[in-house]
Amino acid sequence: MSPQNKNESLEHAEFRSYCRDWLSHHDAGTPLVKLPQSAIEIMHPEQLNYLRKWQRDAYSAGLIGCDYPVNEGGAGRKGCQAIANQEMARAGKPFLPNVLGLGMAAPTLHFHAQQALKERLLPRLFSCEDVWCQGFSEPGAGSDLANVQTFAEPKGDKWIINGHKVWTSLAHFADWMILLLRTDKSSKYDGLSYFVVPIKSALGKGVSVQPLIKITGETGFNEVFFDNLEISDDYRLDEVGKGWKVAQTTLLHERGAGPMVTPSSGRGNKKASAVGDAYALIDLAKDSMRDGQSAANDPLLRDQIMQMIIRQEGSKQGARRAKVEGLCEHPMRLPLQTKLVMSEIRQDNAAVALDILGAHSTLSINDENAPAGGEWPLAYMNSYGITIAAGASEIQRNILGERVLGMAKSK
Amino acid sequence: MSPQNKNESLEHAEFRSYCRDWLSHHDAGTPLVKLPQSAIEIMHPEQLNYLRKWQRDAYSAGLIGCDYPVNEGGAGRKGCQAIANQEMARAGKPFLPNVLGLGMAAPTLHFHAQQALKERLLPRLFSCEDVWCQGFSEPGAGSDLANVQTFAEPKGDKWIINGHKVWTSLAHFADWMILLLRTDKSSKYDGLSYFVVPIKSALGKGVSVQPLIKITGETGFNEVFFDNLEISDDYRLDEVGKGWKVAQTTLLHERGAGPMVTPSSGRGNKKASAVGDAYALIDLAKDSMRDGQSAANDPLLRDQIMQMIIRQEGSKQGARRAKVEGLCEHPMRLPLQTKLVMSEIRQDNAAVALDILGAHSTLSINDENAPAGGEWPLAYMNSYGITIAAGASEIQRNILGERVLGMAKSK
Amino acid sequence: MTQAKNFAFGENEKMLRDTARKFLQDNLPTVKLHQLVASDSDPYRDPPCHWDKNLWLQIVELGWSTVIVPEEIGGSGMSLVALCALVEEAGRAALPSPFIATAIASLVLRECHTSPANELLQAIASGKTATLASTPKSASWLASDCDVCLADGTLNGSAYFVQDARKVDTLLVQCKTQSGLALYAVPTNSEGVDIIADGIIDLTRDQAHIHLNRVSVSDTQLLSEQACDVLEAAEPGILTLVSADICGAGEWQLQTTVEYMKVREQFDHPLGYFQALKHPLVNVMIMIDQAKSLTYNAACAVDSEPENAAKFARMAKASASEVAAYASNRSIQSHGGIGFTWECFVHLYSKRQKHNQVLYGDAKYQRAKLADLLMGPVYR
Amino acid sequence: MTQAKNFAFGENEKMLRDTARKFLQDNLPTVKLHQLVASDSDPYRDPPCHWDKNLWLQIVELGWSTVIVPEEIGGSGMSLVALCALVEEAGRAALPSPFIATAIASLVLRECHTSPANELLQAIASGKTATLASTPKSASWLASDCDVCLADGTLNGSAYFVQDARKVDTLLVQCKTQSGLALYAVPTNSEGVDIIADGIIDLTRDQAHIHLNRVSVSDTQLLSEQACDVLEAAEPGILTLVSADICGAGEWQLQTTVEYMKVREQFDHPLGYFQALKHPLVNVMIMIDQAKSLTYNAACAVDSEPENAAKFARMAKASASEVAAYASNRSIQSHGGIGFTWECFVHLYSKRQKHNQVLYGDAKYQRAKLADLLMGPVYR
Repeated sequence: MSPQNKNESLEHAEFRSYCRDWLSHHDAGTPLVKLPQSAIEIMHPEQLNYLRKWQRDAYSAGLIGCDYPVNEGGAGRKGCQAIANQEMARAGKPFLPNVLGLGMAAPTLHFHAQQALKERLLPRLFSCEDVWCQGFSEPGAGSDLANVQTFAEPKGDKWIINGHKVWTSLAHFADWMILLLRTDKSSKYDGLSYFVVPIKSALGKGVSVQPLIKITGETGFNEVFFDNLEISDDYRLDEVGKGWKVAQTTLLHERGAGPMVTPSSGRGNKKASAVGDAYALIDLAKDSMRDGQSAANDPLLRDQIMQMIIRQEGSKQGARRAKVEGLCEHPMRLPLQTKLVMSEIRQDNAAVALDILGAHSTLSINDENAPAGGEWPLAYMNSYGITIAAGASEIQRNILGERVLGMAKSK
Repeated sequence: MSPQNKNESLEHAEFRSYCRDWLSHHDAGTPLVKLPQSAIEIMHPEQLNYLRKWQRDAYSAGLIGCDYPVNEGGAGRKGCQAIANQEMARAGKPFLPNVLGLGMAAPTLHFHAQQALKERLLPRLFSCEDVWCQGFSEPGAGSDLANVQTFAEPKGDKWIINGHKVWTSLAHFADWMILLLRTDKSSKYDGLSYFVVPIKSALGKGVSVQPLIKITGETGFNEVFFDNLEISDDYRLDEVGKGWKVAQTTLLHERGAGPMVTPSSGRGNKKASAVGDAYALIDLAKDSMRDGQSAANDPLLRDQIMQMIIRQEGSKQGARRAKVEGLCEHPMRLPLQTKLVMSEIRQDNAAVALDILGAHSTLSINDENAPAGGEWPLAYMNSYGITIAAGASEIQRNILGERVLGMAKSK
Repeated sequence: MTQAKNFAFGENEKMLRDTARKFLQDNLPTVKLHQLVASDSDPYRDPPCHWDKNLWLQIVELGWSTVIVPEEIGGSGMSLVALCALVEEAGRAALPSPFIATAIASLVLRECHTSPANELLQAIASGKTATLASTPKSASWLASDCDVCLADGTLNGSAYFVQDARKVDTLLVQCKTQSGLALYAVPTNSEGVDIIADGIIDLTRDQAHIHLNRVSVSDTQLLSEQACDVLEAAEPGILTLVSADICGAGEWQLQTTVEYMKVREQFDHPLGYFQALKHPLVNVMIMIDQAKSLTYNAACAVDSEPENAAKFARMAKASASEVAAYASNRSIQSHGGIGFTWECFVHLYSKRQKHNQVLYGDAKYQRAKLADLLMGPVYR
Repeated sequence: MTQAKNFAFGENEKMLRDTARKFLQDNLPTVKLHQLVASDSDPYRDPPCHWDKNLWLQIVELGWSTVIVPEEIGGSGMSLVALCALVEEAGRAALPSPFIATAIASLVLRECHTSPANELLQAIASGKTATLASTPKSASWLASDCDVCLADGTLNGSAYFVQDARKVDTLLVQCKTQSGLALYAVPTNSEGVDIIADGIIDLTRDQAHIHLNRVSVSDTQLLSEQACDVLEAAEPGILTLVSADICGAGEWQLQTTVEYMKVREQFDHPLGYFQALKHPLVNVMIMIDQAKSLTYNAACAVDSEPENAAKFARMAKASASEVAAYASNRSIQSHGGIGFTWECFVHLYSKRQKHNQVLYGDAKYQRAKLADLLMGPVYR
């Protein structure tokens, strides 16, 4: 099979060949520690260091950030990130660790930051020299994100920050944070402003990070406390009071619906890769027994597996159709579904896997006899992270019902 | 098998024996016309006349209204209606036609009417000499029932009624109507009053009835228009402005959660009886083919049928448990579920039947080759009547979430 | 990696589709459709067959029948993707016509590769209509099952679940022969052909079972001697077209219900304010989008990835059949009391969808066949 | 018509249950449970076995172990309905203890009708604990399947999915013999018994697989020579008890989540205002009520309608397994970000429920077996 997609432009075809060639010669090496299922579950520095090297190499080779302008650390290409992503996944490379930087901070900086700030921060973000995290949610501002109370008070050309962010993945490793702050208490939406903050250098000097433990027992997300942290006004994006607008750029990209394609890679090892993929359920069924025979022979499980494969294929073909304007009723209709659909498919894939496993689904990752290393029950529990975070499924349905279908706002 | 239930009192056991004996000797005769699936689908006077005779006979024998006081036309018994109902159903007798009278008007009169009015109206209601209908819903007051706008203006000791009621089943046959009216436009809930109205005698004199056609093509419910209808204040139940309170009695009984047990009988013929019963799906599957073999061999259909049988049995056992205070967390928790659960089971039973029928589910009651006479597709369509009427399922879930679980009112 | 870019849905396909949409909006608004098919509400009526023949003649002039007929025999030689887009519009309008039956017949005919089949395709391109008559009484959708036999040059037996039989000129009758299964073209007005209308729920089409009693056929009517192969080859396209009809009808159900959510108020709010109504409609949208993406993918596969066509078509019809059930459920329930009346248009679409849902196999059937393809058959 | 009135749940049963509820509320509030079982969150920890032995001794004093043991051998001779109510409370408290495993062992023992079985029942009534060790590696729940063999007076082989194995004194080991299947009482500290803890998701119980290597047994340990019949007779009761545990835990999940819906505000309203959260919790309630009604019905049938016990117990466990899945889903999702943390108590119950969901067969399994009872087996 030629590496070229039908109808692909020459430039794209050449870039694809280049990626494939580089990937076939580059070896990410074997990690010395077990890797987690995704970047937001990174617990140990050894995991991060291994993945960071991989991201730096891929960036050096031009596979990351390639659609960004050259002076922002990119390669000034168009439509190439999607190709690089396909090839990195195809090559079975590990995932990229700086996901919040690549998926949220980078596009937000690109669209809203001063030129000097972009030039300073983006190359280090792409190379993973700086790890990024996101300071949006607060104890009282989850689904109701605009209720953010962490306050930035002006003081000359500085801001003094006080407050408390939660569920901040990767904060324990992060150098920088994107931060949604209240600068005016008299107006809910117009009282917000958006900053980037060098968090690691401020640890113990106005910033403290405390790990939270997930239901799986894994760490990976945190509470971040601000106690009179002073930052420069240079770190503000867009105007004071425009924070909600800037945050929309972040959220749109977080939901996979933004104009910049997020760099992404594979999942490294086969076992972890299978978790989350509906087609992997077929092999799981073939390896499992149910009521005295192969689970792959159980008509109910077959039906459930087909349901998942159909939903997953439907989502994949939806991404393809989203590019064909003539086959879309509304330009944001498919893009705004991405996060909701993907997160629910991932959860339901895991639930079907547990059905296939039957009594063996009681076995956890700390059991040496657990089928597939116990990764499926772990994936099931972790799936609530994605149906809750970044706008819970309930909020996503509000957004779709209101912005796409035009029904009345539910609040 | 003895007719006595374990632990049944002697009085109840004797009454059960009496019912069984009377029913075994009484013959309801063969209807000269095809009967509909339930009373609210009665379209033709011949259907009504046949059923009316059966109700009159059963009332004369003491099987209907037996828990009501003697001076209200009852037998002054306690807990006997449930026994009569069981025995009438067991004997496969036709259904009772005056359902809205028996299930809604009678308990409302019993709890809220002046003694004279009860004594005058209830015996004729039980015997089906008077057919009753319900005037609650309006075009602008469906789920939001308290938004009723049909207005009663006082004029001496009379009231002048103007307005428009809809979805009134049996209005085309009804002699009397229970009627929720607005008597004060300045207060939503406290501006309502409750009346009973001799509707048939007023036809053409302030009342007109226009049939509506259902999605099935059947008639049976109507629009009722009031144009300066004058009625006596004697027909008011409870005080002016207490209509919402009185209506709660009606609605509670409509949902099967009221203190008075509604008289009910069987369903007359086997075919119509099967429709709505989950156990009937087993025979339907045995009589149907799917993908070249008996549908009863299809594991997915078997699973669906079992789901329905389990839900139906769960509902039946719930009625049994509702009587055991020690096994209930909240006294209204099971009673208030009845309407929601029964209507959704009925709808889903029909949906599973259509799945079993496969391509044959395209055939309607006007096709002589339709399996089971096409009654299942008809039942499926009619099932929306019950998930929409009498408080749509969405409203029932609000009620349960608010009144039983105590969550905040959704409006 | 061999998938066509943009589902091969280019400017030509878009123009064809947009013209069709406008034509149907102008000529068959739902209020007119309701007058056409729902004037008699009596549930015990004789099975009606309401359609607008004049509208059909205009559709023929617009060239819909020619889309997948090769250019060399009088067609426009476009793709199944293009035809799919037209059928989606037919579904959106709940169009009563011989269009879809004839399109399905065309899919079968183009797999025959015989002179009689090409001649019939040519006739279809110039306005003739046809329908497939191959299903046995058991409603088995397997291409190998049929209840008609050929003996002594005559066809005897019956075909069931024949779509729009009273609107078409020609039946494509599958029959058992001594050497296998054959397919014959039989004019509906042939001696010995008895078309018995089914009483069906759907008001926007007709369905019949057909008895053939000593119907003489000649070699000029022999479309194929490999009927089983032909029908199996055509099946992915057939499933795709029914899926497209469902997607179009589903979109009408969604948009119509959403509009009602905006205008109907209860408790001082438009109904769409209430998440109990809003969120299920979002789910309907997601399901339609999934089915639509899979449908165009399947059409595209029939056109250019035949090795994947069966798999993708099963996915499309499985997904679409779920849409047919759920969009119908929500459209009625969300309309409340109004939705339960004959005068409200939603029942027209619900009934068409319930028919579509089971036609050529429901969701569970498609998934079982898909599992056989992806997992291998069940071994016991 | 032979059903017991009021599920035979009278004043005695109510008092027993109410006392149990209060005892557990006082002695094992959820905060204390969390300290007991969730102090070590490391997902790679060695399988722990946390329980409060002192609490268990108090439970023994309360007489829970004696409930279904006949009076003549030292029990209180109450009904399965009474035991069911206790297990429901154990589920509501997510109690880590050998109580349910021992109750299940009692159900098995009372079907044996042998002296060794009666002696062990008597010992249980005075505080001894036991668990069933009969499941093979494949996790087949059929009573006829096991991976242990008896030869030369010794047991060899393995038993899997043994519940609370590290908390009990005695194993009820099923084994193949030359003449069929037998059941032996094997003290956990016997020579040759190797209990290997499973790493499990559930923090409120332990599970193990057990290797038996030349474990000598004598006739005084022979509980039954008809193990298959015994286990089949006990199965309805076993399913009923697990269902009761699920109902109790489900009620905790419902009430805890509903309370959060009342106190947590977003968009200026308590979360319970939003139908997207409220209505699914109503569905949880309806499902719990269905499962609970079916569970007491099944318990009642075991007590007084043995001919219906298997049928009703399948219904109960099928219904309860759905509760286990859905109540867990909603309790986590409705709690939002908080619900995803280790410090929020909902994960304790979700994990117990996921274990309950599959134990002795999930909903689909129960429905398949129920269909065999109600429809006959599948003929091919």
